[in-house]
Amino acid sequence: MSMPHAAHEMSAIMLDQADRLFQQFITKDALSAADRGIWPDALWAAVEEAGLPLALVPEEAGGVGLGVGDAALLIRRSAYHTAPVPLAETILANALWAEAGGAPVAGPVTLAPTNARDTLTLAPAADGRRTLAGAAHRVPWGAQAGHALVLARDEAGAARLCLVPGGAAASTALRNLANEPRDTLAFDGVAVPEAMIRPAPDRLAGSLMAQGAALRTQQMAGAMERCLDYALLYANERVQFGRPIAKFQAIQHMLAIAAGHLAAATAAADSLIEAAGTPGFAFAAAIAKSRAGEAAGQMAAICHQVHAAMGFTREHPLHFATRRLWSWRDEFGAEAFWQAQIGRLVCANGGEALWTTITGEAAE
Amino acid sequence: MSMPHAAHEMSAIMLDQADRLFQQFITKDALSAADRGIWPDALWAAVEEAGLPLALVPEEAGGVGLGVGDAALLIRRSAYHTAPVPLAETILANALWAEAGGAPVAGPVTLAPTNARDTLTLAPAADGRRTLAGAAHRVPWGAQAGHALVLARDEAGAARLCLVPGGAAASTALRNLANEPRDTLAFDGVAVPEAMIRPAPDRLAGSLMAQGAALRTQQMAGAMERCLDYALLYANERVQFGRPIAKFQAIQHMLAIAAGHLAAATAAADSLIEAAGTPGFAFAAAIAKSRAGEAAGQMAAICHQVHAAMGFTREHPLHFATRRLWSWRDEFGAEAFWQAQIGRLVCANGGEALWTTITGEAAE
Amino acid sequence: MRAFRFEALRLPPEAAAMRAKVREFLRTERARGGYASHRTSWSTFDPEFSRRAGAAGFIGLTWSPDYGGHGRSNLERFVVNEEMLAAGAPAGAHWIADRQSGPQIAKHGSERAKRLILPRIAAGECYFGIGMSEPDSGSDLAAVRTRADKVEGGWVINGAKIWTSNAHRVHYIIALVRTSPPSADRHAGLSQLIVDMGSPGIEVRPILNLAGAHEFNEVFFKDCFVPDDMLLGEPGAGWNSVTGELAYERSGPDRFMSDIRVLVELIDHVGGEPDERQAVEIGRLVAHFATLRRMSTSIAGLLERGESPVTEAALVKDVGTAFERELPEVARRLVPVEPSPDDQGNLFSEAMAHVTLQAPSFTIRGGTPEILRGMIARGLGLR
Amino acid sequence: MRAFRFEALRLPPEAAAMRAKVREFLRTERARGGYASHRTSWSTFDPEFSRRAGAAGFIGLTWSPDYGGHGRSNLERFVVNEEMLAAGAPAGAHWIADRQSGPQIAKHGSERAKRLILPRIAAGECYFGIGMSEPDSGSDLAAVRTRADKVEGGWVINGAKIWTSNAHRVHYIIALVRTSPPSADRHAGLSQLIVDMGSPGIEVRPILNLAGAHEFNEVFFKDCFVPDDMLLGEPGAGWNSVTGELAYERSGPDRFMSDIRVLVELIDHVGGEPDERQAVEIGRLVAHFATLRRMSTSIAGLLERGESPVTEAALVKDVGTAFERELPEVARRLVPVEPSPDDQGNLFSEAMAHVTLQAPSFTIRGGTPEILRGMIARGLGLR
Repeated sequence: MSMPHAAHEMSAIMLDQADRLFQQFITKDALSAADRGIWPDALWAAVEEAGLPLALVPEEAGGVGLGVGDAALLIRRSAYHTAPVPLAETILANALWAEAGGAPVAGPVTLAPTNARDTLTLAPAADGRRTLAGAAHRVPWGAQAGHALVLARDEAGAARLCLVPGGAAASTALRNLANEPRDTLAFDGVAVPEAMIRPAPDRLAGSLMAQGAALRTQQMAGAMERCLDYALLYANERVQFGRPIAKFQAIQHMLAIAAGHLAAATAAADSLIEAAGTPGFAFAAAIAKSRAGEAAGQMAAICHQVHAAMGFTREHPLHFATRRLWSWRDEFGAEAFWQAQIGRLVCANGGEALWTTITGEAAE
Repeated sequence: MSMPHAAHEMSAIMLDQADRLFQQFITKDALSAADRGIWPDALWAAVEEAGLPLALVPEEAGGVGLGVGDAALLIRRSAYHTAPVPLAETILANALWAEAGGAPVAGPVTLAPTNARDTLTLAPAADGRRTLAGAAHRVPWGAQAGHALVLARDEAGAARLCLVPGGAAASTALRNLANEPRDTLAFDGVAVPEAMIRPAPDRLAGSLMAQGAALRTQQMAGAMERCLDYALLYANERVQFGRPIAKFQAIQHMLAIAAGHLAAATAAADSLIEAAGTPGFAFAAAIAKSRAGEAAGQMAAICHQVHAAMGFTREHPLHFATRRLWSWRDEFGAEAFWQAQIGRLVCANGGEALWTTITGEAAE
Repeated sequence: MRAFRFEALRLPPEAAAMRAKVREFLRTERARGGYASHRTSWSTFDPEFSRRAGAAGFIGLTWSPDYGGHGRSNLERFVVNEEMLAAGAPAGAHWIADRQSGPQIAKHGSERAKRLILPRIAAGECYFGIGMSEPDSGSDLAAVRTRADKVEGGWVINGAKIWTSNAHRVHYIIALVRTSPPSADRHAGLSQLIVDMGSPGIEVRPILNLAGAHEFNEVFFKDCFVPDDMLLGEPGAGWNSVTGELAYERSGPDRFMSDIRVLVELIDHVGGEPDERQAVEIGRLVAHFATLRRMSTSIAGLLERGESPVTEAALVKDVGTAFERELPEVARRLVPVEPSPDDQGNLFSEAMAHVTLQAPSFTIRGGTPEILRGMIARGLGLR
Repeated sequence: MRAFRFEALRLPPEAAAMRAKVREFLRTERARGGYASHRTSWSTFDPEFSRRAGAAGFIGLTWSPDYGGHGRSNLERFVVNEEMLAAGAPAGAHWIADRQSGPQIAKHGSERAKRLILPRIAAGECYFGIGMSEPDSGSDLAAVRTRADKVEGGWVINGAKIWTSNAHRVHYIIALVRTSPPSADRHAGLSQLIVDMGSPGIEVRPILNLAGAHEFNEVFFKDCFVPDDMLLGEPGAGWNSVTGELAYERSGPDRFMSDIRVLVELIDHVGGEPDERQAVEIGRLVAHFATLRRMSTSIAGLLERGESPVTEAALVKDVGTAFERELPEVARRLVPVEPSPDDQGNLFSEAMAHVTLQAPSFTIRGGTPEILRGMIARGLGLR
């Protein structure tokens, strides 16, 4: 990021504080409890106390007013610590709602829809309110979130954001592989007051997919870093055949390959920071989510192989990171979903246009 | 193969003799000359003298009457030695022609068409002869072979085999990556006497693709074995950082993986021996060609990596084997061609039928 | 190098008959709701199923009828195993006893051990675990420190084992123990003892796996007595029989069919008219699967003839594990899926959830890729 | 571990101007039939092209105008390089001199060497080769045995180098030689000398590559004299500058764009309406390519700021090589092709033929994967 030196310093302090907060509250017990479906009250209270959910809400709107880059790093750190809360979703929801002119709300906020198959619609107004129709699947903490920010089409086909209180939609519980709640919310007949409906920012282009993909990319970069840290630690400590396994060439090569995957995922995640707010964002998100998703699967596989049986236990915390990687790579569009979009675009443009697409000139 | 003990012995002797013949005549000079397009007269004369082209022609038809298994191993050995002659094609052509009732011919015989896009047709008879129409691409040694065995459709749509003398069709020279001739033959207007036209054996099901794929599978298994032999030899001889590179774990792992590919390709090639003449042959050929083709690419890559710069030279004979692997895997249908056929079949049959397809019960 | 040979195995008629018989049994099992294929596998522990399989004569096939066996060939046994795997049968309770422990006892056990144990295994009533790894040894089995001291009438074990599957619910484990002090020959002085899990001096502590399931255990021995006739073979010869045992278990179809139900569900999910991508990638998986099965059957034939194709067996395991690992990764590229353990009714999603969480274990059991590739390298003359 | 950082690099306006300029140059080159992209790459040796590139000001960009350079930033140089690669320009004659030898001379060379050589490199008239490997060393550069003995006014070289690209047609090579006997520190006593290939005592023997092309050579030195002022840096400090040089060359776009024309031809061959399989797989390749370019530009920014991201550079090379290797393998699965060097008019087939035969070299140059992964492992604290 090209940011003034002072801002860079401040961001380092803020990240450091967040890191300490995560470290303090995301204990193994807290993670295990969350795994059993228990909402981590203390963690969320501390997160809210630190203002993290309002990271991207401008200061004049009552938020923290972080830059996109800092917010991205914050989300990455929360994923490094495998924070079992919808912090990333809440940061994005609050930012979008504020951008649409709404006032930020307290508590966790989730997003819907989270995949390309679900479409929600908004019926014409009556009595100063409108009703939603349709169901959203795999909504993060759908039943537990205080609010859901819902993207719906109105009768004119325009995209609207609706802020719906938790509990308004009937929910069916489901979990992803990390036991994070991914509930189905049935919005049919849910009434929304006009004040809670705002035109969706143009930059969404009528979909939360690219924005959600960007969140998951940042999270994957963070969780991958954690996996590699675990594996490096284990390799240096575990002794086999008389020496630390880190000294075996096969282990070194596996971890070097894993480092390549982390580097690629990090570069992909970093690229989203500069693309934020530009016309090239959706394309950048497609590149980043698919590249990081592929890297995530490889990283999880290699780190489990290095940990052997130890990493296959509930006791070792590796799985908190790897189960999230296995889940996140599929959410908001798996690799193939985004790759197909990239492929169709570059094929439509022809071979000679590839290079300007890569340099970012074509999208601008 | 379940063959009587005595036959097994005989076959070992025969293969041993063929091995010695190949070793004697396929010198590096001979390979280099063939690479420059020079036909290896001495080698072919010896091959013919030993009766190898008639391996699969029954003794009563003037042939050698080998079993399918022995012929497969013979072809594998010829490929191990990277014999720069169309021996495999000639063995198959003579066998098919004999099966169709024709008399075997001397000299190299090639096959056409060799891919799924070319279709040749046979016009109705006039003056006791018929004329061919259509072009065949990538015909092995198309311009140099003494004859071409051509599969063509007659006016009734029936598949016929035609034995056409070399030079009858106009040829355009082309080479594959191993510099083996792969000529285009334009058959339009080529006249064929009725005596040289015979109904194609039913088991071909109107195509040479599966038979050709089986040849290339045997050849790939042979050439892969050669690659691995070169790599093992090199790894044990080449010293780096004070010890043979064979002692490095990374090299050992690469070669172990290569051995897995050879094992798979060999198993695939062996499976064609028992499938010969059964209704499951085309399916077995699809499995074998695609599996061996994938293994061939991996084997070539690993062996080049082990040989490093040395293997990238013209001087080291590794490339005679690897350039053939890169060519053969694409000929008579690359992996994707056959995999698509397998995939469509198993999907049409549904998941529960997969297992009986694998055990061979579905095809019988 | 001598090329590998994977000669055709023409299964004898009695194997075909056995195949029909086991299929009928499994059909009945599924019809009665005995199990759901997409959720179970050969590591699913289900004593009820095992008892019925034993009663139907599918366990201990190759052993002598004198010991409750059925005197059948290895090839019939092979057919029963692969049919169980193809059907996703929950054979985990008896699997180790049938595949590994029973054959060891039949070969190296005392007369009393054979009479006492083998008939109960064959009946599907007696289950085994493996006590090889230790906290500080892992892949390095020669580093075993659990020791058995000779006493009047038997041995007294002290030490600990780890990663013992099902130790909390099996009747016996076969423990690799040190019966004489470490010497220059790292592999000398090891022995195998059949330990009755009901003996005093044993404590079992669960190790939950990453999916939260209880499969593994730590097993602690404190002055645990094992009678003389529960020693397998000669004292000190344990290393050879352990490595033989590993070789034997490596080429079996359980080494590449653990998650084959994912392929079945994938095919059904895709339906009869796959797009080009689905056709090509499914075709590729089928080609790999068919070839592995071919390799495995060939080795079964070699074993039946008494040969011992150690390198080939390691190759099957190494290539097979790569296939098992790759299968769910390919599947998720062909069909969008967010696997969930709760996704009732979506068989593909459920199967993917189950397999994604199990996949890390595929490379562990039966020797890590490092160990296997080292063995293959030795077979290739590189070390 | 400190996470890797690949911060955004916003190219400065002068880099955009440079991009426009080099594109215009390359467009003109192609229009005049100067080269055919699908058949050429940065390893294609074409002195005519290099002279025109030099005349147009695209060589020696970062060097001082005092030595014929253009005083531009590393980022402008980066842009010129990537545009050359994207266009498949035949830049092989001047590539090594511009990327590697020139910068070394500018940094460590004597005043006379700089005045004599740099302006000619910048003019596209003077080419370089690399004399590092020896028949018995290969990746193990510290095992160098070619020796240079001090004599009046210079050094006398005896020994042999191997794998020197273009030794038969370059003007100089920079040779790594031993200037004092081997000692406990394997890396001590090595020096780099600029050797004029016109000097007496040099014999060049061709090594044809597997495609039959003459690129590599063996170079034999017999009492070959090199004047004092052709020594780079201090005597005995050669190891450090060599390893620095390798780090520098590792992160460049030539490490993942060697065969990028295959992707271009593939896209054109597939056409505007790809099937699902083609769209997904081409999309995947593009995602990899875009990410590698991002990594490479970030590192260019770090280098411009004077940092030395050795591990990150090795990662770019390792990930980049994997991409280069995989690209033609994926391409052939999407479009049936039997690559042939003679397949005139079928650009995809020709490009595939060229690249398939070149691919084995991708892992060799700039450090084998073994060496690179060892370096990365060191960066990760594993050794």
